[in-house]
Amino acid sequence: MTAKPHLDGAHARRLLGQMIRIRLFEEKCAELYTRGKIRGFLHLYIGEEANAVGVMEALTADDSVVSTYREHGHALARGIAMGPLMAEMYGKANGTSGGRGGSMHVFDRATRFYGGNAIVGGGLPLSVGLGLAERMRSGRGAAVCLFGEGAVAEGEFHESLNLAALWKLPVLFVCENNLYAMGSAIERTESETDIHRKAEAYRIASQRVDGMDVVAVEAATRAALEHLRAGEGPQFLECRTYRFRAHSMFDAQLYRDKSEVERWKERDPIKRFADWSVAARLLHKTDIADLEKAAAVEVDQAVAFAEAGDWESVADLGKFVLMDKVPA
Amino acid sequence: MTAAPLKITYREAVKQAIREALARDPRVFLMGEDIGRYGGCYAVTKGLLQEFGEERIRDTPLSESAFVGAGIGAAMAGLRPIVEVMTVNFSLLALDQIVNNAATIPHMSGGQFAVPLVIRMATGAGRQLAAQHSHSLEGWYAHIPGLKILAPATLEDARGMLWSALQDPNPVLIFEHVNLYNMEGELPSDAGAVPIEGAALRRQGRDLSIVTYGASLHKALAAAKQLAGQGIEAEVIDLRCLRPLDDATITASIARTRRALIVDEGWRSGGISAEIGMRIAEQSFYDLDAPPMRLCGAEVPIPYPKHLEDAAIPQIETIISAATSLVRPS
Amino acid sequence: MIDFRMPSLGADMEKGTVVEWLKKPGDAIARGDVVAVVETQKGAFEIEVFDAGVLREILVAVGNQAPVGAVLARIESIGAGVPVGAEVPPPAPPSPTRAPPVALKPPPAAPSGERLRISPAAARRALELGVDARGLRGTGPQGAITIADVEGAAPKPSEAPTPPRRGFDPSAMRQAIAAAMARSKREIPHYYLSLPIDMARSLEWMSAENARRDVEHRLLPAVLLLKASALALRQVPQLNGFWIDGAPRLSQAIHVGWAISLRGGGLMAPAIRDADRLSLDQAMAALRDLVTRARTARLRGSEMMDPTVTVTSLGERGAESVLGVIYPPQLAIVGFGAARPSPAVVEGRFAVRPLVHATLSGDHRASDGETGGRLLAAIDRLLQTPEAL
Amino acid sequence: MTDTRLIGRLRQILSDVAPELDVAAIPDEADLRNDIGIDSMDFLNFVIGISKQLSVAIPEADYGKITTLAKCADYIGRSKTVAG
Repeated sequence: MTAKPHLDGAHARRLLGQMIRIRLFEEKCAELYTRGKIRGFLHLYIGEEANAVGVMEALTADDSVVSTYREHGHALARGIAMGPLMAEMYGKANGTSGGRGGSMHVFDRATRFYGGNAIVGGGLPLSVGLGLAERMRSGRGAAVCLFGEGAVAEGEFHESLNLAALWKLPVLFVCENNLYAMGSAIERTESETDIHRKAEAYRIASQRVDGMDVVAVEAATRAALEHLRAGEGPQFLECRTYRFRAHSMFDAQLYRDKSEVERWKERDPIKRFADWSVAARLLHKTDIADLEKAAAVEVDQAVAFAEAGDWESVADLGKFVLMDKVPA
Repeated sequence: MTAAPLKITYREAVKQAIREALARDPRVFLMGEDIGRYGGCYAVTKGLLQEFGEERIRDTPLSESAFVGAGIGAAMAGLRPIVEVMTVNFSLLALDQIVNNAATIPHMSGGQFAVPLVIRMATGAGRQLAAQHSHSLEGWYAHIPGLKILAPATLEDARGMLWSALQDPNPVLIFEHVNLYNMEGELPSDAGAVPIEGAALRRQGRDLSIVTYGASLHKALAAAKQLAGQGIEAEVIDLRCLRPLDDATITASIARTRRALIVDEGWRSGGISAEIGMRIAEQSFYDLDAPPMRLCGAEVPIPYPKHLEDAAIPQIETIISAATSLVRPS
Repeated sequence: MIDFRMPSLGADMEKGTVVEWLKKPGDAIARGDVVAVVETQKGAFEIEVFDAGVLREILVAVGNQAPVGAVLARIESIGAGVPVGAEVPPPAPPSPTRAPPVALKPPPAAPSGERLRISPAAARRALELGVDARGLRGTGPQGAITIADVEGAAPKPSEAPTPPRRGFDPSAMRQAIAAAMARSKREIPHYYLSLPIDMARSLEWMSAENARRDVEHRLLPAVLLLKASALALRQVPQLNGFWIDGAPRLSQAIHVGWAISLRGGGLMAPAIRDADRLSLDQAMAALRDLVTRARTARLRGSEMMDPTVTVTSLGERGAESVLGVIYPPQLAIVGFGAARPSPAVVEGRFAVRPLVHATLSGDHRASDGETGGRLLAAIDRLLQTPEAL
Repeated sequence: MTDTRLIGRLRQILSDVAPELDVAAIPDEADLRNDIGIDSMDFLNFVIGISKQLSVAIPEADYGKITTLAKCADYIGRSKTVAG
């Protein structure tokens, strides 16, 4: 395993800044949801920011990403602009998917972001296909597939890991294990709770990593990608993490104790990394305040962008049901 | 100028189409269960592995969801996969990928991603394969916006639809009826692509329009021939494409014949025949001189014994009887 | 959309109250359906529509009053037969040129409320062809009326409802005659009387008259027979009128239906109204006019329905006598055979005289032979003094 | 000698009286009453037509001399000669 990357101030500022952006964005989303600006299901990423930021920090532009319905953090960290992302939450025409998908279905061709997928496990086969395409065209890119531990119970998880391993495809499977599939604790759904061992059963190189530690996640991702780009086939990361908020907005959280949430909050990835960066003299406290301020401004601007957006014309309802051509 | 016709089977016509696609476009590859070393469950792909190699003729594990989904991903990434699902019944294991991904992503992504994928599968009854290998579920798929559903019934279409499907930016599902694979006929040696939209009038007549597709087309044509002996001239429409449906050809035919008989191996309740019937009611109401009639598969899982299987799906005799009762009641 | 208006059911009807709607919005409506019941000062009337379509909107609710002509509901028309937005046309009067040669009671209407089983295409075709589909026998699935059934019942293109120049449709006329004559023979107990009439005086008088007259004012023996018959009926009114609802209903007016046989086949008996009051010249003019118009099929419907009695004359070359069949619901038919020189006893001596056999067929329910005999005797008498006719 | 033009005029007059007849098909020698079915009323109208259009008044006593188109034409021709 490769050692932790040597961090400089800029790198630390970048990691912390991304996590803060995600945190503030999600908090704004929650607020906007209660105000009726955002509808549908809204799944917030608060508490899990280190995973998205750590993974995306290690990717290149050649890589492609397949995500889940809890993908705002993935999207922001991958580089999707906050304004179009917020507009997508609104369902506005200036959203990433023109408002068609909403919170659960963020797509972005420019960053090779192949969608938030709202079918648990549904994205895994896609990532196998993306990896297959890379392989068949001898590309350098990896297909990075993020999913929760709930997907591990799906047949598509096993089919996809098997096929990727069988064909030695460049797919990085990243399981964000936040311990709950909606309200079902992992002990209640999995006979083997040590997820990364399932990947080993398919002869896939697999690591378990602290998902509350952004540096650890980044380091693990870099290591996995190194093997992957060396032609060693698919890699697997299990990021142990926790979501601080409810599964979605209308969730009374009857399935877990408040004390458990409080315990995990002590390991808040943002506070933890911020404190560590200050202690390590990579950042000043003022830097953190600046990052928070910048993120808050960015969120306000994103809201303004979304508010200013138009609704897609109803006349275009049927547009893109069938495509006229394959986008270049 | 047409080249000399070749005697050829439907199976061989499909294979020629696949071979041509692989030869013409390096982005095309084939994957599915037992398509390589085994040669295909229905021997359609026999010999292709030797010709094109393992990279492009990919035997897959029995993981319909994974390899269909992989086809979707590869298509989104710019390749042109042909995915073979052994039978329509097995495609249900990939239903999530077909319906939730292939059919939705172009629209849901606001047109950012297309899914130029072709999925071929065998369908239909008639080979005593019983209830888990014999169903006609293409009508189900025709329910889904975002998909194109083809049902080649002739050698020309078996040979020509695939290339057009691969040129289409959308997911195209091709349903090959198992009873057609051995059908033999003549095809010009230079036969090529055919359009993948629009129904075809396979026979003209004045007394009723038989609307059908797939293997039932040939039963309908045989029935029409016998009906002609009784003075009943049936027009026979081969739908070719179940989605989008070619309403214009159907309504134009009914405007001439004023009677419609829909023949469909699929089940009646909620089936494609119901859809066609309703469109006829909507669009041809004032042209109708008799209620539209359906002849569908019996609403049972297709049974194994020959006599029961025969009784469960439309046959020439039942088509004749239905047509006669429509044109000459009492 | 077609406006369904409060109909005028009589000249004295000014308004009506809707007491029931038998159709509701969305219901399909066939021409002739009863859609509403309207209460007037004369009682409740079932109101039918004259359009096919779908009832879209009811504008006058049950219990509400509306003047004649007010829009009660809107009907969306189907097919091309009815111009959208057109006023509801009044029911077309029977085309005079299409009137049947005999007045027949209209066939009983199909019971309202019972839906017609007819294919949509046939319904549209019926609208186009103006065929009333009620009463047609359906040969389609479930006994439905099909296009073929409708087209089979439609007038042939050559008999399209343009006024035929060359006379009536012989087959339709034949059917009408058949129906009337069969009914007559089925219902009416005929009795027959016969009397040879010496026409010498009449014919002599007429020849002298005609010799004096210019061509256009010449008389024919027929007009003498007509006038004599009419005057005789004034004396024996029991034979002039109708048998209706089990009783004779005598007519004061004497409208003589004059039987005219058509060269193409067929027969009609249009009325010479008030024949007893016409002078011979007037009667002659009326007769000429009637025959001419009969030849060119330009009779009016009322002329067919007016006669209170029928007179038929075989003319100068026909049979000796005619035993006519009464035209229901009339009470009698008077017939005249051809005038022939015949042996006759005049003042106790044989002589050759032009004799006409006058006959009477009477409805025995309404009169007896004695009455009929009086009529023939009266005719005889009148023909002996032609100058008085 | 038969005057064909005159017979043509007579046919026209007959056609006005009996429009349902195909007068062109009536032979010159056909008996109008017995063969063609012209009744006394038609015949009177025919005579009236001749009177109006050809200015020949045929007395009732001479009706027996004009039983066919040919005879009628003959009669008219002769009466005109006499008159004129």
